[in-house]
Amino acid sequence: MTQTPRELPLPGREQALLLLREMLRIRRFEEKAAEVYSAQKIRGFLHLYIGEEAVAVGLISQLRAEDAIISTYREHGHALARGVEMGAIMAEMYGKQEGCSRGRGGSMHLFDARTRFYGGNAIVAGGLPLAVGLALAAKMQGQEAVTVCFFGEGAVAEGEFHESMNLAAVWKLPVLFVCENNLYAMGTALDRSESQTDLTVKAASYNVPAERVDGMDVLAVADAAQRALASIRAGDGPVFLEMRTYRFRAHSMFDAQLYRDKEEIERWKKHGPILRFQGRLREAGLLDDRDLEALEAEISREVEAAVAFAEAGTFEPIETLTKDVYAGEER
Amino acid sequence: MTQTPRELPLPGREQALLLLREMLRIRRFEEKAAEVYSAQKIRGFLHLYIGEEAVAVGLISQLRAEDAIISTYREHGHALARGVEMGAIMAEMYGKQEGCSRGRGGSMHLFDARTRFYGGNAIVAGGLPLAVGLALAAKMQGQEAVTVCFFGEGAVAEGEFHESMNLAAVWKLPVLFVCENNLYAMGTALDRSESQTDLTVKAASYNVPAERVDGMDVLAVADAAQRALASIRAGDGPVFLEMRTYRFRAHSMFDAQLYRDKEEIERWKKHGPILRFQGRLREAGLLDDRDLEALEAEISREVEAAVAFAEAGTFEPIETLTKDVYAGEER
Amino acid sequence: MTGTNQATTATATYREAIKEALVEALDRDPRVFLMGEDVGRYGGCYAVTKGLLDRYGEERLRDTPLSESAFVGAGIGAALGGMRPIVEVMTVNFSLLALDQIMNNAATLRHMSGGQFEIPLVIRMATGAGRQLAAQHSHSLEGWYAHIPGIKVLAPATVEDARGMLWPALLDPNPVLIFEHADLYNSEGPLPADPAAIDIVSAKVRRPGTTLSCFTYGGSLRKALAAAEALAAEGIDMEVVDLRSLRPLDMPTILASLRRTHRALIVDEGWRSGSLSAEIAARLAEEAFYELDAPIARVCSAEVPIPYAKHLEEAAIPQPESIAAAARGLVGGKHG
Amino acid sequence: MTGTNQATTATATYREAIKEALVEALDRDPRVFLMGEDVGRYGGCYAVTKGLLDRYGEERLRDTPLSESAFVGAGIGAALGGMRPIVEVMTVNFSLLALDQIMNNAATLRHMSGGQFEIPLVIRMATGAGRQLAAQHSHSLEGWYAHIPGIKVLAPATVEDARGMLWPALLDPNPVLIFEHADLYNSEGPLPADPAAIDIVSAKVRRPGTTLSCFTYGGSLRKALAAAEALAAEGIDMEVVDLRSLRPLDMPTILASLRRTHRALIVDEGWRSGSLSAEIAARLAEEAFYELDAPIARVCSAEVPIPYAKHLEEAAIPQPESIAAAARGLVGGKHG
Ligand SMILES: Cc1ncc(C[n+]2csc(CCOP(=O)(O)OP(=O)(O)O)c2C)c(N)n1
Ligand SMILES: Cc1ncc(C[n+]2csc(CCOP(=O)(O)OP(=O)(O)O)c2C)c(N)n1
Ligand SMILES: [Mg+2]
Ligand SMILES: [Mg+2]
Repeated sequence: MTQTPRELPLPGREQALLLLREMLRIRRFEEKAAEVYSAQKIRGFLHLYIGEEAVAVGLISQLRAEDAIISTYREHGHALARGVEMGAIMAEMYGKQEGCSRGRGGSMHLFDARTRFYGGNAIVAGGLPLAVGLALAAKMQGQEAVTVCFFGEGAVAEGEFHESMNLAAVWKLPVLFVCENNLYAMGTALDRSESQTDLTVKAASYNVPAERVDGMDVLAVADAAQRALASIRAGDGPVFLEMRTYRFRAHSMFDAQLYRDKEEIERWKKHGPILRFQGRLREAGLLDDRDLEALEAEISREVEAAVAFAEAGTFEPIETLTKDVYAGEER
Repeated sequence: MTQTPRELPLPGREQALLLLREMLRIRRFEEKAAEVYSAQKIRGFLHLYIGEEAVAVGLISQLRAEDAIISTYREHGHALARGVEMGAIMAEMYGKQEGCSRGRGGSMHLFDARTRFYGGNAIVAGGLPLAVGLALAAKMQGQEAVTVCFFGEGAVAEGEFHESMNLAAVWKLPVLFVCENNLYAMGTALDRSESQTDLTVKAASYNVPAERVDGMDVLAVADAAQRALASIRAGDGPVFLEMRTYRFRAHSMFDAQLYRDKEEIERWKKHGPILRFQGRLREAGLLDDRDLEALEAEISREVEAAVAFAEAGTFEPIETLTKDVYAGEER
Repeated sequence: MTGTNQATTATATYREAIKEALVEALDRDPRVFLMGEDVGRYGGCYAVTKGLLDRYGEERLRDTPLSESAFVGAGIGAALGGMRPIVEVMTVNFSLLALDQIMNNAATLRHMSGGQFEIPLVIRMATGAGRQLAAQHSHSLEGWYAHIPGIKVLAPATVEDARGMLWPALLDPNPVLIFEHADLYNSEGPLPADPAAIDIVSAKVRRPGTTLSCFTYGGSLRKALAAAEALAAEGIDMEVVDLRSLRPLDMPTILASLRRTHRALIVDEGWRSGSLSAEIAARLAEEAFYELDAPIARVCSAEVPIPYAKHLEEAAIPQPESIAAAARGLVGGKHG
Repeated sequence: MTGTNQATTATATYREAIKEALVEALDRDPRVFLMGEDVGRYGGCYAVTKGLLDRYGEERLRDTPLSESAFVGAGIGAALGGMRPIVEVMTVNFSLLALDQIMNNAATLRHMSGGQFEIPLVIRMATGAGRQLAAQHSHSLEGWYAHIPGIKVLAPATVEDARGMLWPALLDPNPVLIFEHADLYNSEGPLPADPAAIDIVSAKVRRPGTTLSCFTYGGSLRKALAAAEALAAEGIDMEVVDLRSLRPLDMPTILASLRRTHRALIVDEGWRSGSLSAEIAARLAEEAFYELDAPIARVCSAEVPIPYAKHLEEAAIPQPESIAAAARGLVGGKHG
């Protein structure tokens, strides 16, 4: 929370409400996911994005249809903001074949070819080389598409991060590296895993332009994203954005949170991205109680519909278990 | 060759001749190795260090017996400077059981427990994590030993380099990272493999103190090593030294050198570490033709003796092929 | 669960057993230390090491950055340097990032140097499916690791083995990989008050039988035993042999069992093709061909990245039912 | 050797054959490109790609930094993005650095996403011993890779296969790994002027025989054929089957051969335990048990990091003599 937030001018009402709406969709969706997880409808790991919504929403609001996304196991927010169907996401976590990965991937492995959402990777930093390759393909095919790659600050310690940054930079590829620095990798605080905690210095060591952004401010994120994307689309090679953010919830559903105190969490919550943005909109007279109620009601309907869709979904027959291990075979 | 060489004061005659002698030992040894390679007495890969002798000699002249060394497949120079027996090295390359690795390792895998020479690693950057571990062991056991890790500039692109630098820095371990920047990794020039060619910037991204050193000047190397080692021994954590150097020979014996022109090689040869140091010694009146002749004669005898030792060596019986796959078993 | 005074319990969980073993090792030898991701403050991703940081401090309970290759390699280096490191890799899938260090260094340095060095290193990792963690967290690669000469591979299947294998593994001068099946951490079993050292080279007959031999290990042992119970009711008396050490294999015990039953069923959670089950089958077909009264049978994982959905995950890996079915197929009309 | 007009030669080296195949692929499909360490300016570490940079330029012949994980992963990503990448990894030992990408991504993405993506990627690498490059450059891990569902594994053993397998591998919508035995690059063999496409699923009988079947592949094929010649003089008529595809295995061809000879010898340069030979033995013992007239025999590499010294290296890997000896042991008093 060291950034002194520049207060960026608000966009028009429609765009502002859109941003708010997207953040709220993520928040409410995940609250519901936690709820059904407790009811054991969802199993496996569930990593919530709550608190970090401004990053996904601000960033993805600036993308075009032809752009591609690579994400991590904490990707509900990215998937929703990108337009992956909420019902398909919920069904996925229910393990139903109507899920966006046919129920085979679960929470950590959402995929959606239609929106160029390439997952959902549960190997920390494992998605970065893929992003470099997607960008290489775009460049070689003369497309303007940018590949956006989300990863946590914990990933910066992995060799794959470094190899990928360098490769993208050497080949001047259209990759936007978005580091979601929420200060912890599971229970490990950044200063216990990195000798240099200023992550923009890492980017500099690859001559990759870098910026630190207040990831709790959706407008700041959108603004930085817009500039970064413009530079990438102009052919100037990759950009690195460090998003300072915070997860309000545990790492996953199995985390006793011994490594941080409640106070710290409460402090961050006061600057929560939704709270803060709502406040500004209210101040500016762009949002009132009735707007909010309407929004919440609409989202609540979408979330309920998603749950209903998931509940009504069916299980893939066991007979097709090995289908699609290989393309072009039933096996 | 961008450094403007500070001319450091010469050491006393004895020390100066010692440094010269060690560089010449490496040079003559390797010339002989190339010769017997052509005669097919040595097989496999043979990577010559010729041109880079000042790095090994200057650096290792500053080490103590308790310090440890990790090197690469281009390690004859390091092994010789460290005091691994010349005969045992030659015998190793002959594949004889009198070799320093019983003939099992060959040129790329020289080992010598007595001098704490931990090899000889043929995976680019593969030795760096080992160096971190050796240093960790020393630190945990309260020893003052430093682990010196040699690697080429090509290794900087590997993830293992980054993970190792960070780990050593986070834990403030006594590792001296010595990057032998000879400008090429096989046929790939540095600026084609790194988006940031100033390698000290990489070290800075780990908060590791770094220095660029004229690796063609044995005194500059020794001086930088001495300061770095003092800092490490004082408990201040790892140091990174970039040694600017050049290999005069091909990458290995199979290299057509399509990637660089003869002129460049000749230009560097003019500043060769031995030539240059000899010149200074002569100027200072510390060396004359007779001294040099005596030195060459002595080294020539050592090299011949090494060859004779290797020739006279014996082959490990095939029956013990699997001995030492596991400790404590004959299998 | 806060300390070591579990030694008096008559039963314990697999998790507790490993923790006790860690405590024993850390107490007995000052050269022992544990490093890995989130073993300290977080308490271990499977809560195995909870509380140990307070007890042993940051020097001996080292949280590492997310750098599998570097910290596994550092374990090798520390072992070379005279320590007795225990390195924890959270999940076998992540260990692929460290395979260069494991195969190119840990497994080769001793031989390649002509026997100059010892690498008394233990690497622990969770393996296997059953928790709906999907394809990047659920594979069973212990049998695959057992292909590599220069390392040893253990797979404790019981609470007692989880408790007793660590110390002898640390005494072993070679790199030893210990695979803990993730689905076992919560399992309970008897643990003697004064646990005996477990020998880490022998397989063990967990259930004697006469009709056929089932060779298995790790997470599949319980399933094989369950299948044996079901089969017993049908008059099929299945011997269940727990391999325990996957490299080296205890061939005398395996062959002795086959000589009693003349029928072999191998159960292995690895993907069928090229799994450890294949090696056992090959050795039987080489070394005990004339003892075999029937084709060898295998129950392995389907050749598929383990899926998330529960029914698919269950279908992908060995189950008591599929084991029993294979046993029935193997004995054919023979029994009863 | 400067270009592509090799198509008229009646014989070629394995190296030339691969180069021609690369040229064909690069010429036929603009989506094809090659990337790897030193494939461009240096001309390839085994001189396979010499001259191709001039012809295709830096866009399609990409020298990469030393970053195996990133450039293999980038190959996967580029395939996802619509290209047809050929990624070269210098030596199989180095590919361990990229195993995370190969197993956790290339092999899983399609299935895990419910079939949404194709990964038409080819990864080529040199494998095997015989050049005195010692333990970190000489292993044979192709059979080990064949354990992984989601990838295909090819091992061209002849000049013709080296020439003919690349294009069908590129047409395959799955990741295909091609292992080139380093000791074969200089070998010569016939190459038809207009090389036919090689089907990449079938094993091939390279030498028909009646006494026993030898199943082998890659660098061991020549040795098996040499052994067969020596054995023929003794009246032992060994059939030699070249597996060619290690995953999937062509079981019909393998079983048909066994049904003719009733004796199986498997030759595999991988370390014996858990090598591909084990899987073949296991399948024979499962699927063709009653066809076997004798125990299965294997000739594999010794379980040792491959040593540098020539005599030790030779002793560590299969040789015509050890193959012939195993064949003799297998037929016992049967023949002649
Ligand atoms: C290679 C690898 N190592 C370890 C893990 C286990 N793990 C899952 S998430 C996580 C923390 C990652 O932290 P960060 O990158 O900061 O992302 P965040 O969870 O904070 O969003 C760890 C260690 C993993 N999934 N992959
Ligand atoms: C991981 C790995 N990748 C590739 C190689 C093949 N290789 C051997 S040496 C070398 C070049 C290394 O260059 P550099 O690090 O600069 O050291 P130099 O040879 O110049 O001393 C390469 C690519 C290898 N040995 N290991
Ligand atoms: Mg984080
Ligand atoms: Mg170099």
